[in-house]
Amino acid sequence: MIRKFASVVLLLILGYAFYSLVAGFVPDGELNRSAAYYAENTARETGAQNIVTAIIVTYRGLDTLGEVTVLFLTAAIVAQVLSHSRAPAGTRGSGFLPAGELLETGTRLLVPLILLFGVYVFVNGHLTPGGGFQGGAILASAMLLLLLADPMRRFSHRLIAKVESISGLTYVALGVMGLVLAGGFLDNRILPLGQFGALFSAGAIPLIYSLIGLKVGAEFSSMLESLEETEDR
Amino acid sequence: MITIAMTTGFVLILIGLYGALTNTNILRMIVSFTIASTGVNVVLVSVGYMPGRTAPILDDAVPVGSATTSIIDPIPQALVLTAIVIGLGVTALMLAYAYRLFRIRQTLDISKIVELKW
Amino acid sequence: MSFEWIQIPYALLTLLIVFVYGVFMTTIIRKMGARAGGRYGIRLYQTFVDLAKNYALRSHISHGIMFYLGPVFRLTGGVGLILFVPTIYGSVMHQNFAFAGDLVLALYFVFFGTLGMALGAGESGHPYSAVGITRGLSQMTAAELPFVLAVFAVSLQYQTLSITEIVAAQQGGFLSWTLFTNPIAVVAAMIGFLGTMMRSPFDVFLAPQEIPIGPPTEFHSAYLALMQTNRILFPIAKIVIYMNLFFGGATNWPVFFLKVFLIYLVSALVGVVFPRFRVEQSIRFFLIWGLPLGILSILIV
Amino acid sequence: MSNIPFVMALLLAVAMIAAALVAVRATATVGAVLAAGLVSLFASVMFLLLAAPDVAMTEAAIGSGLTTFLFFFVMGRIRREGGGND
Amino acid sequence: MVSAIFIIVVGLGAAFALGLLKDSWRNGAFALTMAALAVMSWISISWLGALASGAAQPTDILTAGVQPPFAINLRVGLAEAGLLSVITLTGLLSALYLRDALMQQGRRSMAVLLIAIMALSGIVLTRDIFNLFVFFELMVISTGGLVLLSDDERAIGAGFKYLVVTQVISILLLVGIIFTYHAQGSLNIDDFAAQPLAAKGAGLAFFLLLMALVLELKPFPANGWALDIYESAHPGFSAIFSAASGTAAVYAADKVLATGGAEWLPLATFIGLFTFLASNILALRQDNDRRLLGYSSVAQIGLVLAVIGQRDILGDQFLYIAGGILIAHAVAKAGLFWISGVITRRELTAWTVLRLNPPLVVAFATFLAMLIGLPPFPGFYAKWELAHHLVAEGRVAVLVLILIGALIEAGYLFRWFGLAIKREAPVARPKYAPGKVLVIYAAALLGWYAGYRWGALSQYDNLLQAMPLMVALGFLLIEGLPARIKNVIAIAALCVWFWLSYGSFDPLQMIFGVIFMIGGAVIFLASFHETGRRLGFYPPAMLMYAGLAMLIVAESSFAFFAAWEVLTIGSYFLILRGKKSEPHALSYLMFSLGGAFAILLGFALAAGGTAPLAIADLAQVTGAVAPWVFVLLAIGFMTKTAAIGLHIWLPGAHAEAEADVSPMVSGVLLKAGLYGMFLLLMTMGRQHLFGVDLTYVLLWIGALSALLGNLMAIFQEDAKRLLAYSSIGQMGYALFGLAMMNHLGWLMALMFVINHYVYKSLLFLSVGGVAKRTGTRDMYRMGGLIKLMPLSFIAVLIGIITMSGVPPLSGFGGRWIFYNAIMTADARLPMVLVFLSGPIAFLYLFRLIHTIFLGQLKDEHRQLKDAPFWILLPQMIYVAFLLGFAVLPGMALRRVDAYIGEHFTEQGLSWEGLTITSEFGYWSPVQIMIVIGTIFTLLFLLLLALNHKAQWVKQFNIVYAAERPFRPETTHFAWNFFAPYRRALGFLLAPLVTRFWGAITNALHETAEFTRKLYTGNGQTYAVHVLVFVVVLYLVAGGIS
Repeated sequence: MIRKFASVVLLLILGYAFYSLVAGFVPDGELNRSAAYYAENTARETGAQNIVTAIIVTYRGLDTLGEVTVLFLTAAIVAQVLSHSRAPAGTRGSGFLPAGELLETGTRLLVPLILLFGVYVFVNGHLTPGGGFQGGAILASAMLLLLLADPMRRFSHRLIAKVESISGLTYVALGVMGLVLAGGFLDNRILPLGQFGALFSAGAIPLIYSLIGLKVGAEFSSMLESLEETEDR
Repeated sequence: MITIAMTTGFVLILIGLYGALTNTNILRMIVSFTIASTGVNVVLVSVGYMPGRTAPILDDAVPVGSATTSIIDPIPQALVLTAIVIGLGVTALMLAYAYRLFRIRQTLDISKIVELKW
Repeated sequence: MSFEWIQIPYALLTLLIVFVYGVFMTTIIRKMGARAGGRYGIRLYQTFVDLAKNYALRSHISHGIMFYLGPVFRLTGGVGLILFVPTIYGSVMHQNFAFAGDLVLALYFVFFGTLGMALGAGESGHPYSAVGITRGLSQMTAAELPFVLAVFAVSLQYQTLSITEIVAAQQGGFLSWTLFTNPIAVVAAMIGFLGTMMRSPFDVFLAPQEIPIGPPTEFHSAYLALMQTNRILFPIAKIVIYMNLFFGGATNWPVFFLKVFLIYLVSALVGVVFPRFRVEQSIRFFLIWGLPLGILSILIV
Repeated sequence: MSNIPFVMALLLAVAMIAAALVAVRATATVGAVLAAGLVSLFASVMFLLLAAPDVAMTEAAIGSGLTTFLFFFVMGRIRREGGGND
Repeated sequence: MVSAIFIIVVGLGAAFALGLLKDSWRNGAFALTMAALAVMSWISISWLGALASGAAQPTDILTAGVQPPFAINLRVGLAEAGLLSVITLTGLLSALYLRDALMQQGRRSMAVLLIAIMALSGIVLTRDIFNLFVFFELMVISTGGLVLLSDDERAIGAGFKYLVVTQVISILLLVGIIFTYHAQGSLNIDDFAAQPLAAKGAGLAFFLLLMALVLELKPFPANGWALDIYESAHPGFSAIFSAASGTAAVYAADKVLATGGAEWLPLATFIGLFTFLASNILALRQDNDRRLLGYSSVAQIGLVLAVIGQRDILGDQFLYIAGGILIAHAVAKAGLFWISGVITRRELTAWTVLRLNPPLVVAFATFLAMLIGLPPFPGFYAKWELAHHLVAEGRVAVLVLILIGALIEAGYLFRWFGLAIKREAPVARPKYAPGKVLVIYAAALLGWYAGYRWGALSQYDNLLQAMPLMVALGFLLIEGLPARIKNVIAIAALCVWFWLSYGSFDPLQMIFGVIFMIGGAVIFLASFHETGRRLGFYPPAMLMYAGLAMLIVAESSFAFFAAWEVLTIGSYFLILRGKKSEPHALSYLMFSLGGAFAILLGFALAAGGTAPLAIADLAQVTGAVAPWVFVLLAIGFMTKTAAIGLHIWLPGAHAEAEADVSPMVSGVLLKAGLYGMFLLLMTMGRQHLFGVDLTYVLLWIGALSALLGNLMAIFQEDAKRLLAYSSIGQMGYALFGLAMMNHLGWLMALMFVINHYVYKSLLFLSVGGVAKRTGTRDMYRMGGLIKLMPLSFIAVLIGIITMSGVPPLSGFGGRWIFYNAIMTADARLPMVLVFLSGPIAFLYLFRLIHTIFLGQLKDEHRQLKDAPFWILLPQMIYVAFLLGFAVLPGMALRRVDAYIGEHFTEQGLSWEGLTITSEFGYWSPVQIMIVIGTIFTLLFLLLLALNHKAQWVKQFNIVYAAERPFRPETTHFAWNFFAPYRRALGFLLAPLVTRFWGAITNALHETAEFTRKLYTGNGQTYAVHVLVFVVVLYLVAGGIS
């Protein structure tokens, strides 16, 4: 009870601080200098239509590399945590959504479509909304569906791990290539920028985003799988 | 609009924190934290929003030349993307921990996990 | 001042005079004490007889080297004290070896005999010696305090540490004695004096005959003789210091005899009047009465 | 500026806060998780309104989708191992 | 030069590549991990080297080929390179250390470790605030993973609490970041500095940002989670968590703080100091080693934060100071955690097992010394510079708080060391994994190397190039030799050093030099009686002598202070060797360090911030600050001389030390304090504070020390304790003499310096020898030893005659000068106290000789022999010296007399022929000796003539006058020897001082006990603490807008 009261008081004061943030907030009338720079130069420098993508993959590529690493880490640790504590034998599957005939059939039909959609999302990341993360998540949802449909199903951890590692390594390697061939680490101009608006344009951005997509998909999958499966291998 | 979004974001943060501070069930704490981080994301995006402008995508509607005057700030969006993914990572990790804790202690009550103290 | 060989016979002469006078003094005081108690007292030459007897006795007993040397230390202390202090002011004959040191030497040399004695008695191994020693040392150190303070007050007063110069400063009528120029110091010193004279009421450690606890009990024959000799010399030596510091010193032997006698009498009188103190009582006595006076005397100089 | 987005935003805000309160105060954990997912879903709509389609997609896919499933998987494991109580 | 971004590339690449390996190829995976870490370390170190030597310039690393702030950029400067080296090396060594755990858990955990180190490097490198957040999250998550390496299941709970708290932190951080961004239009940290944030209404945003970063530093009280991790995580990881994570987080806070402008610095200072003090106090109550280390880590980081809070005044020295503290902390803490990993049990006493492996003890001591900032480690130089800067800018309060905290820290750390050294050790030597031990040694060596570098960087002489210190440390290398060979070398070293340096000494230095070096060598003669290897004796002993040697030649305040600390540490280790000396050594160290800090403060005040200050320039200190300088320095020196009030360490320390150590720490070491007092009074003279003449106060202190020291001595049953208390009294005399501020007073003090060295060494050696033979130091358990130990008896006899000042030995000379000196002094009351103490000294001295050597022999002692030859030899040398010095005091004192005459106008003594004359009296030692000798001989011959047939008779053959003792044991009257005195004066002995210091210690402990209840162990409560911390600071800062 005291804790609740104390929490309320604390949060009220914090809320006051937040309130003063909101109250003092004046929306920018025009883009600040960083944003303006991106608005003006993204197209020229990276050849990407989607400025957010350009920022994520190139200008703030280091963030994104870190982000991917976060997922990599989480996947590794979750696997680690759960491999420590295997569930008692015979109690497997989530037990939440009992798989039915319909689900299984639907799954067979849907999974290829979903995978394809995911790939589409990250390949077009530099042109349209969406990209590696969203695409990766979509890939993982295919995996999720498979898991739900057949909890007993085994996936190749090796495969997932390989996809994860190879895409990660390639990502890092591309970054280094930027350092060597172009202006700096993760510079996308190691490949020609191509024609603005085309699929194969914007230098290495589609490539990198695809790698991210694969990697994120693999990581999500491995995470889901670790949580779902009770035994490794 | 911005004010609504931002206020909502902050309220979500406060609600989330309140939940995290008062629910003793570990899973519930994690749930509360996801709410709080959703709130953070809302705040972040709303900071970047500028009334009357469009998304920062240079398609046919927004030619490169007029981008400066017609799109909103893309940076917060980029940041939020990162934040969301990281949030998921942390949530997954906490869930894994929660499960491990449960396996060891057979409880999800955080107030009972106090063997380390002082 | 420097040393000349002639001083040795002179010093021996002084010593002899003091010794003979001391014997008589001891006897007289004892006799007075007896009379005051309604007894007849000893004969005049009794002390001589006792001494001679003890010197003549032979002993085969020793408890070890310190036991053997204890009386020697003791008497060295007594004799040395006499010889380091000028006996008769202005007399070349009776200057003794005062040039070797000054008042400070006299103050500290007092401990020499005490230390040796205590060591000797300690080696005897008798527990009662140890008891006597601790009592004696405790009381003596407490009694020394007012004395030392008073002495220092005097040396501050005269701005010198040389006994001869202090005596010189008191010449010219008895009003220039310290007794009158600095009475508080004298009172303090006299309180200390009572304590160091090893007489009643401050003689519990000495083992007077009825309490068989104390160093002298352990010693016998020639050992005892040496100690008795010291008992005769030492009070005189102390009184000489008092006389020099507080009572104008003595310019010739008659004055010397008179003053020493009178000062000695003080302690005898007190001894007759007061019952014997326990040691912690006497420590408190010195600390409560002697010490503040001593401090006062130093402060007001 | 038209009023429609504004009203929508207001409605969304109310819905989100309500869902969040449910998530925090609900008695059943399952409900809480679902409510949290709902908050996320509403948020992604809000992001659309805020002209952030990328964020909206991500929030929908990751925030409300994957996260919710992660919760269910873990809760499932816990339930099976005897921690049925919420 | 390889770009620093490859630290990140290699770390990540290797982590990803690990996924390609088969899970069963663990050796390969481990090799890959190590290789990656090695490359990362190599890159960092090569940058550090290049930047430090000037071969490279600070470099910005661009990403995406775009200039900042539009793309993320990284920066390598000197600070970054240094911290990167710390981080990557910690990672490398910890990985080696964690080998077993990593191999067991497989490649995933190795990847996590790699990413952790990569993330920490990223935190250091990045100049982008959001990138910082990303790296922070990576750090958090990898921490969550590495916590799992622990065998301790509680670590899971700790990890979860950590995650809960970091969630709160990231919320604050993100909110802070976005609003900062909104105000700045940039995420680049360097842009912030260009435009102060508060001016743009972003104060609150910056506040939240700062709070989030500060919370990562685990500030008190929002740090329960960190402590739980420290306690339960694998020590190999805790090393990273403390050394590397702490370092990175501090740097992040510093980076951001640097942009915020000076108005944020007080906040950082406050948080830092509060954390430093509170955590150190809390650590007092810890008995779990890792949790204790955790508190210490938190405290140290708090200290660094406080230093960061001073960056506005530290200028160029900021890196040197903060870096010094940070690196010392990192190396030491990593090392300590690594050591804790080879120890199986968690209570502090379990560290006794280290004793079976002496090099580990050396490493342990090294780490502790680094933590506390003792010379010659970086923290020492940093502390020195920091003190001067703070004082220069008038931030004395900050400095005082820092010093108090450091003192408390030293308290619990060295208490721990004491436990480890003194408590009962297991018999069986445990098997240590060689890899782990190697890592620990590597850390220790790095620590020494860092010390060397910092010394080289300092504007002073490098302490690690100081000859005496090198020699002392050299003894560590020859510890394997037999004790006797080392002893020869030690004596030779002292003599050679004296021979090399005496030419430049002035008479004062000469006297102290002879006592320190030659005197030390003579005491070392006694050490020849020890056989075997005597591990752990020579290095500390020589360290102490090295400190003393450096002390007398010190010309600047820095050299003096360094020497002071060196001799303090050496003597502490030396004292600690005694059987039961654990608590006493600790209290010695506490008082000494407290004193040293007072000295530091004093010097800093005197220098006014412009170190170095020549000692001679103390004379130029004037104005309001001068008396305070005087007071501080005097307190510092008086802790060493154990003046009353600061004395409670001395009796135990001196009494419990070994037979040949007691004379070293008593006869020799105490003089260091007097030397300091000499210098102080010589340069600063009389100072007045609030109208009181401070030398007058000293006079009182000296007199009280003399009286009470002596009074306490007479009631001791323990012979060495008695001597120890007597030292207090003796030092009181010397202090009194000095404080008189006249020629003769100083001469007397010098006389005491010489005499006290000789007779106290002599007595401690004799008593030590006796105690060695009898197996007890209680006097009442001895008795009658004169026949069995005649030489010891003679030594004690001569010693006590000298000490009590009874003519004709040289002690009398001291008294004589004393009386002459006070003739001109105007302070009469304290003088009286000194008078009182004289006879009392006589009492305890008599007791010493009487109870040990006289009286009846105990049955169990009937077979004893005299003390060992080597213990007797120096005693006989002292006896010979005392006799010689008694006759010819002029041989030492004449030159000094003339030297002192340069400082005082009044006349000294005249030394004509064999007579010494002052304006008040005269003293002729030779004549006194002859007269007394003659009388004594004559009387002795007389007695011989009368009683020449006396033979030794057993004591029990005496006829008891009243009774015959029933049991011989009961007849030795020695217990409570001066009972009447106690009854009369006992009230003076109420242990007020002990109670006072005891009350302070208790209060601290109670505070700790009470406060640590804050840490309930509940993760939710910890989250509340975090919020409380933020909210309270928000309110304190007055609701920043």
